[in-house]
Amino acid sequence: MKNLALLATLVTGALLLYGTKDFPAWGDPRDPASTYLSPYYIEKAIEQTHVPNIVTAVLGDYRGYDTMFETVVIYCAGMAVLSVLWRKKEE
Amino acid sequence: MRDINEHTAGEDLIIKTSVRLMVPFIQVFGLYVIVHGHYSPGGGFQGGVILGASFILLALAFGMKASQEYMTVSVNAVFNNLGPAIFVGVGVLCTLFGGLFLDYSALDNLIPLGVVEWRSFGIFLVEVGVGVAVMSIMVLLYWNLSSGGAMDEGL
Amino acid sequence: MTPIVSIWPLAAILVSLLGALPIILSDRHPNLRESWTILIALVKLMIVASLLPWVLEGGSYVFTIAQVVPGVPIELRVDALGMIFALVASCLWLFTSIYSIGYMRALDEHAQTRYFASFAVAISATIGIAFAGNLLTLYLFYEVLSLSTYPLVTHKQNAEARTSGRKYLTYILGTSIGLVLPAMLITYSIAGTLDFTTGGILAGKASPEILALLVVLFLFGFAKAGLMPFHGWLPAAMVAPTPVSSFLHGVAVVKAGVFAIFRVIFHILGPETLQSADLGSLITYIASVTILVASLIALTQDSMKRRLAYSTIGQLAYMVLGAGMLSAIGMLGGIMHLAMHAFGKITLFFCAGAIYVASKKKNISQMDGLGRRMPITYLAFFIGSLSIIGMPPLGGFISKWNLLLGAVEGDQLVLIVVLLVSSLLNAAYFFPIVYRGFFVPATDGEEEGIKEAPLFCLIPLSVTALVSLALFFFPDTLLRLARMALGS
Amino acid sequence: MEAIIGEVVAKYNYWIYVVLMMIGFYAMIGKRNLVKKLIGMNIFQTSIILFFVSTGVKKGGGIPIVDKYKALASNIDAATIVNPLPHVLMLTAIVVGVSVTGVALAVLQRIYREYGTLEEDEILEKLQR
Amino acid sequence: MNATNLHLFVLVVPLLAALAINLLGRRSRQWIAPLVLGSLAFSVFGSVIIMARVVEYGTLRYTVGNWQPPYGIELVVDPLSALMMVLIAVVALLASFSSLKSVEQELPGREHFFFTLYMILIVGLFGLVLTGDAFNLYVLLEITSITTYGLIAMGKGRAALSSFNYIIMGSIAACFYLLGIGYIYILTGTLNMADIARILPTLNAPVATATAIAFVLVGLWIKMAFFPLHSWLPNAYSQAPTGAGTLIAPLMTKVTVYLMVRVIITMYTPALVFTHEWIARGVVWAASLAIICGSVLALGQKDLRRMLTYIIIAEVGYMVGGIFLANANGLTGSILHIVNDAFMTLCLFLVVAAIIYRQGSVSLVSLRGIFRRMPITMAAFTLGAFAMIGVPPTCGFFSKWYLILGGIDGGHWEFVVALIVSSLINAVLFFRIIELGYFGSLPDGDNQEHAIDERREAPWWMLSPLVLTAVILIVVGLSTGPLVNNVIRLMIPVGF
Repeated sequence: MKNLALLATLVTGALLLYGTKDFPAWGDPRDPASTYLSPYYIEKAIEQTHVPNIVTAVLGDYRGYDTMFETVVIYCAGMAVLSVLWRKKEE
Repeated sequence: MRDINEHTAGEDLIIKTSVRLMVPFIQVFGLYVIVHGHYSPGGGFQGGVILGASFILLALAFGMKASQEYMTVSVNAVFNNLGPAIFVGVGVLCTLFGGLFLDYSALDNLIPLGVVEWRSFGIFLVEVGVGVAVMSIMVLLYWNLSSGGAMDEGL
Repeated sequence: MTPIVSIWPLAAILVSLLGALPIILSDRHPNLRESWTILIALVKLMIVASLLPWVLEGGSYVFTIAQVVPGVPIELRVDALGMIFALVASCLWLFTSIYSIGYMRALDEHAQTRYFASFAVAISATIGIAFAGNLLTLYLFYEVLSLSTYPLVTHKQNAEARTSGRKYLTYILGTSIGLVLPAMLITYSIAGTLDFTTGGILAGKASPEILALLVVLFLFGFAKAGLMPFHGWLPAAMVAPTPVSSFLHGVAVVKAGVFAIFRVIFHILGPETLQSADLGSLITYIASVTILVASLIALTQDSMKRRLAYSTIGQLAYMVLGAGMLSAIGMLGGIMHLAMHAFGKITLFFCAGAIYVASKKKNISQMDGLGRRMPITYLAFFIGSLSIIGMPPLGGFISKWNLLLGAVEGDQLVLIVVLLVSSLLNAAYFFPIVYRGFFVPATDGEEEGIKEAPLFCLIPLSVTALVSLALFFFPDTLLRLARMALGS
Repeated sequence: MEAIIGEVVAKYNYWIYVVLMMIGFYAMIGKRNLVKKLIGMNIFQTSIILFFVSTGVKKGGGIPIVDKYKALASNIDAATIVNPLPHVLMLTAIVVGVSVTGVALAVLQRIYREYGTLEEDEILEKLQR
Repeated sequence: MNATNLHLFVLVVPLLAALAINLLGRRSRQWIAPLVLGSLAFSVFGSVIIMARVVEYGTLRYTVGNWQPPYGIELVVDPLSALMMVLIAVVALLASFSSLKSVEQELPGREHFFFTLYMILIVGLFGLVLTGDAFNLYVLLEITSITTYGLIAMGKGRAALSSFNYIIMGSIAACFYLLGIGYIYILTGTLNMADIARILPTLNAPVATATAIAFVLVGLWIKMAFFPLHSWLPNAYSQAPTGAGTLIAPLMTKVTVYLMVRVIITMYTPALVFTHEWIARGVVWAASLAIICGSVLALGQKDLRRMLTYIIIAEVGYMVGGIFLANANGLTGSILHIVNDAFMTLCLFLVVAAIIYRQGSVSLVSLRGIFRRMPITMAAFTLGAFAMIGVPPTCGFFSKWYLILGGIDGGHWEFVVALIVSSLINAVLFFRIIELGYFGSLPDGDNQEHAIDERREAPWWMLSPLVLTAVILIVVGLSTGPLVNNVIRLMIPVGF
């Protein structure tokens, strides 16, 4: 069991590392992640939303739909905990 | 009941006093983090968590009952639902005023402030919603987990 | 001639399917319930008969129920071959319903409502098989028939019924899912269609090996035809009430299997295709083995119904044999035998049931001298057995004669021998019954109470006996239909 | 050899997160104590958060908060500011992680109420009986 | 409210209803039923309209917050997702009728919690089929997971333990998915599915792409309990409260399969996924194993509900295998089977709910003579059983038809054999139960003491959706042709 788990872990880790082979070097300003979408946010966010904190702008507006469900997630967590731990009120 | 509280809760004078001193500042700070999220690191979650933490601190120091005098269970329940409701409600409001879902600029038809200003303000509104939800849920989680669902004394 | 689009074929199916509802609803009132049954049977017969003239003129009706798979709708088509089966089935259902009223009441069986309702569903499935326009539709109704007969087979609901019900489903469902379904899909993926078309849909598309595989899958897949080694369910199913055995396991179900095999050989694989791949002999040999073995086993059976069951297995193999000859005359014989045997065998089963109702006797060894007590029944039995054996002046003669001609024409000596020997065997397992009935005196005076079965039983069996007599003198319509079915 | 070393050095962030991930993953599937499984889950999620945030990094990039009026006057050079999108995503991921942990803790309390232990083996043998 | 937002309202109305249920349900449970049924009825109505419009005008694209994709989050309603919306809405509505009754019996005092989670689960499912954004999909996946954890853990006895195992497996699944998305993001810099599909083929990064695909697929496989990763499902589904089972069992695995279709077709193009023929072949083999093992394990079960959960595992094998046959018939079969299997499972689980409501247990022994006690329920059960076996004209037959055809086209005979064998095993499984219920306790039977043979049919709240579902089974079966031609065919990519 333990060995199996260890094997699975090692395989997963090896796969993930092998997968990084094709990645650009870390922090390279020319990698797709920082050249495709983010410039738009950085340049346009402020004039489009007047929110200097770009993270807040993206969080609240561009990806507001995500944030909404994020709120729902934590709401679910609360309700789930309530319903799981619920017990008849004795006394 | 009370005496159990006295014994379970930290009856140490230092803890009680320091908590009593700190809580107001913590709460003000939490509000600041929510409101100032546009201009500095922060926003609904961060502020909500800080606010929640203040109540948890009360519960730790004075016992759960005491904290429930500051925020009663029913108020907490209302807050739980209020948070998401604000967020979704803003989204629905946008559609009602002819925009797409969560398109705050549409609210300009409600109160003309200027499209971009409304975007900024809409973000603020939803952040408040998030803050309320996170705060109340954090408190709720603490109450339940620490008391095994009984929601009375606990730690 | 272009086929006419008409809803009547569907109506012929639905009348008994929906008819099951009033039967169930009139659970509390037996008379009402049975009058419903008779009424539905009459209506169905009338509808089917009303379709006959146009078919006799060489026309056909089509009706598409639903588009399901590209190129293969759920479609009904009434042509000559289907017409024969539908006529026989719906006509005999009328007699059977009358008979079962007498039988079920005489033995006051339980759950008669369920009995009549599932009977109605079964018959509509049978008509559906007869009128199916392509293999998928046929398969659909074939499955419905298998499932709707389960409650009938297990009617008694005792341990014996349960085991034979299991056997029944294992054979029928197992083969249809395990053998027919893949065969059908292979055919579809080769031909792109499953419509029944004269000359088959696989001409020049499949290699002989594939064809041989398909033949085997289909022959054994349609296990209702009872080809050995997939015959075991039929004797087991004899625990059912006699009307069920007589109609379903003398006519509808088993003939459905044979009919499906006909459809496949004539309209899917195609005689010429099989001829060119030289697979006819494969079919005929499988059939001949079944014929001989079944007849031999029948000789050893003492229980009346089991003996009839094994004789049925043998006779079914005759029809497959005829189809397997792949010559016009042989196939004609096969089709004719489907009708002739139906009338003959149902008569025999009716008689067996009548004897059971009158004397509670199941085994042949106990039936000494009964013929004197119930002469009509025994006369009918005699006629029926003659027809099965294939003696003039009875319907069975015509079909067997054609089969023999087919064998001679194809100068296949083996088949000629098989046919003659098995006819002798038929005689050998039928005549003793009649002989015991009339000439062996009853052992002791315990026969006193016994008299003829109630009229409800007596009338149908005498009628069917007369019909199989009449079919010898007026077989024209059937012959004509059969010839048209073969497209000659 | 140099190539490999260069590769590793250029992407050591990935190595760190993978090691963390493996620790968490092993704890999740290998440990028999339910709480340890839960802790492993948290480590796993943290490693993923690290991974994402590290993808946002740009050499010489500043924080994604800028002076509003300067920005409106003259638009900003994207290369001087780190990629904000991963941060946004990870805010969501963090909340999700917290929620799952909360539910899991509640379920653990139920289990403890039920069996009086959190060792998987003991629970299983209780179930055998 | 103009119709452009209608598909979002299909999702938002149940969400608001969930909040309302939580608030008002505390006061009195009178509020719960109208809120649940009303909002779900609205969803059915709305999704049907959406379906009609999509079939008429083609795919409908919508950007939340009016930001052009890929900058904003895009919602895509193509024929497939419209179909799934209708499916989810209908199944949820039917299931909720029976859930309302069984929850009232099983979880008194907790109904408002239960139905809050219940509605949000439905919301999450709607969101999953709507979204066109890879990360949004992750968030929604977690919503459905968390609600499911909660719902399952509300059950009695072992439920908590099963739920915890599910939490661990579910989190692993979600994390794997997130890792895959992260790799994709590093490579392409975008999260919008259509955008990813556009950029990915232009890259020259085979290894990273393969890793990303692998992790996303494995994550989804864990969530759908694909064969070697199925261990969590039977306990979780069979110990959940009955009311939860009727919703979760039909929808969760099916929607996850839909996600896999979506990811393979829309996000990574099939060309990328099926580059290595041996991988596809391996997956089909695994699927065949899944089918066989699922069916065989089902044979060993003593309890109807556990038996059904193993059948679900086998059915997952059907769908995954059909997709990885990588030909048109197989894909058609899988998508068709998503719909059919949802209804079949719903039918059978509604039966389970009805029986449990009346006699508290569905262990095979307790089903003796059930036909006499609950004839209508068992009639519906028989129909559902026929659909599972694949008897025409019930819908189960036709999806099996396409799947086997796909197997023949692709030359995957192991898959064909597996399908046929599993049909046979299903026949055995279900006729074993039908026999028990039909013959009752025979004279040779062991237990004489249970002689409760008077009719005690379930209340109509549970009976009417059951009968309706049974009818749907046949209606869907007969309308296979239109379904395939008007909806599913449009989803088959040109490469096939």
